[in-house]
Amino acid sequence: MKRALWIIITGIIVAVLVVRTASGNMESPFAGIEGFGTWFAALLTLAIMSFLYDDNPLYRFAEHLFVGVSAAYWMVMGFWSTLVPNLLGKLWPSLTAQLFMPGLADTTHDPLWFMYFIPMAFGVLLLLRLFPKGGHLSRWALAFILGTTAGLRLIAFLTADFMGQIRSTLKSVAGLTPAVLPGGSPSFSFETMFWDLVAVIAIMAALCYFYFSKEHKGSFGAFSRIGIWVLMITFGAGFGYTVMGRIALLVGRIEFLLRDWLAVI
Amino acid sequence: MRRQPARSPGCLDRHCLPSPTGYRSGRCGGPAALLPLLVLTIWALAGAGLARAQAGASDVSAGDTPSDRGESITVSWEPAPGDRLVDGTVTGYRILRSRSPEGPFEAIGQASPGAARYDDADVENGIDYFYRVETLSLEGAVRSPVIGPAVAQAQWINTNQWNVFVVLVLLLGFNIYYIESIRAGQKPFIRKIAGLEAVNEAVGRATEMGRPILFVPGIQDMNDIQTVAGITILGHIARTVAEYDSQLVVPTSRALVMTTARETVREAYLSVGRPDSYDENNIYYVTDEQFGYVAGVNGYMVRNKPATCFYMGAFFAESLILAETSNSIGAIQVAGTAMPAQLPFFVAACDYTLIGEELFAASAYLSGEPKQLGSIKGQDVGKFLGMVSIVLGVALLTLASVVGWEPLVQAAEFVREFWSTELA
Amino acid sequence: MKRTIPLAITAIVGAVLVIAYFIPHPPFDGLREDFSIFFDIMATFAFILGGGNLIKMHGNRISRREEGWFFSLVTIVGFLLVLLVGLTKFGNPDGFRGSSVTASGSYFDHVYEYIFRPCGATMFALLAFYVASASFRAFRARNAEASILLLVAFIILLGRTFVGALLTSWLPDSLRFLTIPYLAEKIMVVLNFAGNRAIMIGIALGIVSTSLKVIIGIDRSYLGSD
Amino acid sequence: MNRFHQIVEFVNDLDKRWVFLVVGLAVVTSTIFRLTFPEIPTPMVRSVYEKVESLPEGSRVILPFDYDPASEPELQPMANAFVRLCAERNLKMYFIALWPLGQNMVAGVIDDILQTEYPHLEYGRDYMDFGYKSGNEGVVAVILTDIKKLYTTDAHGTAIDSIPMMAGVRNIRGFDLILTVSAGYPGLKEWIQYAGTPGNIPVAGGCTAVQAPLLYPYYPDQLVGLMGGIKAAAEFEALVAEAYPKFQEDKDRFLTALVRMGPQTVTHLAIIFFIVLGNITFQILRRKRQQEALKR
Repeated sequence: MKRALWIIITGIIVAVLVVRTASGNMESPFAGIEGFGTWFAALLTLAIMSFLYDDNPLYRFAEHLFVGVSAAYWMVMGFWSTLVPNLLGKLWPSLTAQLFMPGLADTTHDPLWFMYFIPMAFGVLLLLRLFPKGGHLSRWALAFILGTTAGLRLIAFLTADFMGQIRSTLKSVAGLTPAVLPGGSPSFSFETMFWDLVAVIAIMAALCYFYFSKEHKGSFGAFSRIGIWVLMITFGAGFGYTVMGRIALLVGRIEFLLRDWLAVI
Repeated sequence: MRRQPARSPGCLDRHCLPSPTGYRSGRCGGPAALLPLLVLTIWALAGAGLARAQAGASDVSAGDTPSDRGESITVSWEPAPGDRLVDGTVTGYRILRSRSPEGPFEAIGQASPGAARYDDADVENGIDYFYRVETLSLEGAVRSPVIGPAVAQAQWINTNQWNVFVVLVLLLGFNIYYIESIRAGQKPFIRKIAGLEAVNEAVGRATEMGRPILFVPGIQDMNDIQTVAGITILGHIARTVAEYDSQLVVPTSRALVMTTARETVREAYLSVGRPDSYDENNIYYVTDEQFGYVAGVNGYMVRNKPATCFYMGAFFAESLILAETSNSIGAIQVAGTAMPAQLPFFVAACDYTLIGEELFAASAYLSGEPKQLGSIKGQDVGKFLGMVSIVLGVALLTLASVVGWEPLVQAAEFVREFWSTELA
Repeated sequence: MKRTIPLAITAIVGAVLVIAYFIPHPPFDGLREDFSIFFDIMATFAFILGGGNLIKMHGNRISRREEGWFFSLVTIVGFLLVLLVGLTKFGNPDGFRGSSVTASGSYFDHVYEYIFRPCGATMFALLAFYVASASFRAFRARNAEASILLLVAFIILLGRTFVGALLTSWLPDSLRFLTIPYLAEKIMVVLNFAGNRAIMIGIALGIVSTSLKVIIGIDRSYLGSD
Repeated sequence: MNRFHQIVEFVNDLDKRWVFLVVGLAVVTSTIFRLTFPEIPTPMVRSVYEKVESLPEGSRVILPFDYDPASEPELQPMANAFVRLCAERNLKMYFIALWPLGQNMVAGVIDDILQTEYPHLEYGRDYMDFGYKSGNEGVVAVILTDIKKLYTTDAHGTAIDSIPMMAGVRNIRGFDLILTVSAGYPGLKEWIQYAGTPGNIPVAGGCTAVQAPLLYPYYPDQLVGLMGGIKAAAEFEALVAEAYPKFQEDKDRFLTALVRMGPQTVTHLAIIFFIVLGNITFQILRRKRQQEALKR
């Protein structure tokens, strides 16, 4: 029964598509690479959307195709945009220009070009794990990567996020807006003062929630409870605010199907 | 937002403009005391009319830009009298440069009205340069005398970043102090973290149900500390899983994460004496593409129905796709991420969420090494430092804006400058 | 010994990169940028491990005729074809050496346009459905915290539609602070900002501590065993 | 267990797929039928509209277009709506740009709107374009006192003195409104600081949704009204369409922001409906459970 229903629905859809295509209302899948591509893209779109109902062979096909294609896509991009210009181009510029990039104007070495043997050496070490005895050497590569990550992120987050965010919090909460003209007197607004004060208290409370080495009891516990509420407000607001952008994405896909493929709008 | 050309980023935009909404900075060479002076000048000139405004920039100087790799010379000047907010006549300053004092001078750049400084970043180290500043105004252009020679050179220490250095030393010092004190036998108190307690429970549940455990280490590479923290938590989960002898599956979005996760999990199985149960095929690479990865993980979830899903690491928009799919198969979900934008979705859709800093605390807590707890204590001291600064700074700034007493204003400004990190 | 060298590598690299932040003099001035590039290069090497693993895993499924082996075939064929087309710049308008691999009109570009992009965009668009189902399920007044989450999300959602303004438009101007648009704005600008700021400060401290542990060799689970 | 509670129970644990179906239908139908909704203008948007409406015919309005193609999707609808309303009201429009690419945006509205939809309006008599000048807020400060010191020609190279609508105009002090579309620095804030407040000229305008909060403090003292992002543009379009019904005929052309808000609004309402529904069933079931617990 269920199966018959599906067959009927599919049949109707196919019939409509055939009629619309035959009558020239929408592009034929055999009209060159663009026509075929649009049809293929539309069917992939529908296949992925069908996952909302349940897993099915169509989704499974789209998923496996997407995984294979995208893995290769990023590898190709990695080769052409990182390996060629940033490794081969630094170590052997003239050879790289000859082989891959005739556009490479400057075929001389950078002053510190030999540094690029470092990532190459570690890259090769990394691959040694493919051999039974090379496993522990590939850990040298991981050690290098972890050191790089730690060294870069430590400073980046210390300056931009820790110090930067504290710096942005440091504002007068007197509710005074400085005069526009030099010499004028500032204007006071209770509303501004109120909300500026709320902001500072909210930050302090939320920071207290993240305090780990003190038991959240008594007045400290009460304050950190306010911190939880601040976090909940933050999350509720973040959730609610993001919805609009997500719907816009869906509208984009629907418009693709209805306009570029079916040509009904 | 657009960055204005030919201005040193950060400094001029924020401080040196005679902005009506801000104080002038001490660091950029324009002490706060100049503001009243400027106001006075404007008052004085207002009556004098435009004839006086013919004068150009004064006190022009040029010298090596400090605390840099060289290849830059800073030209600074006192703005012309006609350079003011209301009824200003100055339209900008043109910087002229030559290799010899006699010229010829060529224009190398322009600064906006209100600017008092220009960084010439098109110079070579160790060569003499000479400068003139041409004040452009509605009344015509006025050139300053020749200034120079100025020579650019590289410095070994960036003194502009002294405050970053102080904060760094403080934070690292406290971290190491507490790590060492635990090594010496002290036991720190660490409050309950809800998501943490859930980890073992969730592993146990999967074992009871005889279904696999899915661990998603985020979609970022090993160059993100969140991934590192996630992998440390994976190590703990793998130890528990190995003890219970259940199945742990880790699909990764990056090859390096796969490699690191394999090392970590193998080590975990070894440490509980079950190296034979370890199967590296359960830790596999899917694809680097964000949504391709999600498609693959979603497929795994609906087909293999894991009883427990962990998400520990850096997540983007895929967070909710994963969480909703895994909810539909009835899995218990524990998430942990330091991506502020994705926390709302994990909090809404998962059973437990490690919020931001809790992820790092959890990774220290679950590592199984007591001395790692010292870093949690170190984090807390950092927070304390920040909170004290906020209270102190806000109080000072508020008082200063109400009272306007000069030493107070300067003290407040110092606190704010201390936390500023933009490279001058 | 097997652990000492990797620990030393991590410590030296990490410490040098931290110190390099304070040294503007060459060669330290560009070191942090250089090492970011080094990471990218090594990640590209790792692609060989990832791609090899992908082929091995799906190849096994095919050779063992496991359930769904046909789909594994789809993955492998897609993977190898795109790799071939991309690395050889097959069908590029200006040939192998002439143009960028993504030149429009190339086969690689077609793959992007007709497979990669629609699949990615549709996966992304599924979120529109999932935010709805998650809202339905999660925003319930179970306790104080959940009620706040619910209430705030509700106000913000309302504030994004005309209904929000409509509901409270009858309020006099003196009660403006109770209107939904006003509340929505203050929640976003004041409280959401404040909460995120606290979260970011905490995260930064967590990252500083974790990085330090990696550099001094306390956090080393990745190193495996001897 | 009566039938009512069975239904409540069913709705409470409603299969996600029903939710998906409702969302899908909402987006598809509102996209196909180009649904629009009566946006209720917020006070800040309404005061922008009312300010423009209140200007007598022939008033001088300066329209700084300080944005570029990157923010076009968000800002173009409101720029178009501003220009249409000014054209309908027969106001004299003076376009200017502080961003290099801003003058392309100006050229765009002149081509697409003024010359196409209002062919009776004449360049130089009803509207003109100063074009782009570098100098950021410096430009603003200068034209507050003397336009001709900076601009000897318009964007097309025509001498300022030979442009009819520049006759008798020395600076922008005498202008009736500054109506900006702004995506950052320099932009709305600079127009307030360097022209609006010192010159006592009313300033109104729009900016991206992200920036709006930074500009709120200027309202209402130094800023007549402020419009943030596409939602405010939709509200503005609703006001304009109400006063000039002819705009309702071709929604895709005249009411772009409203049309874009259509699927957004429907889906938001659907989500709100589900949240309310979920809480009602949740409370009913909770009460029932409490009662059962009492009985025991």
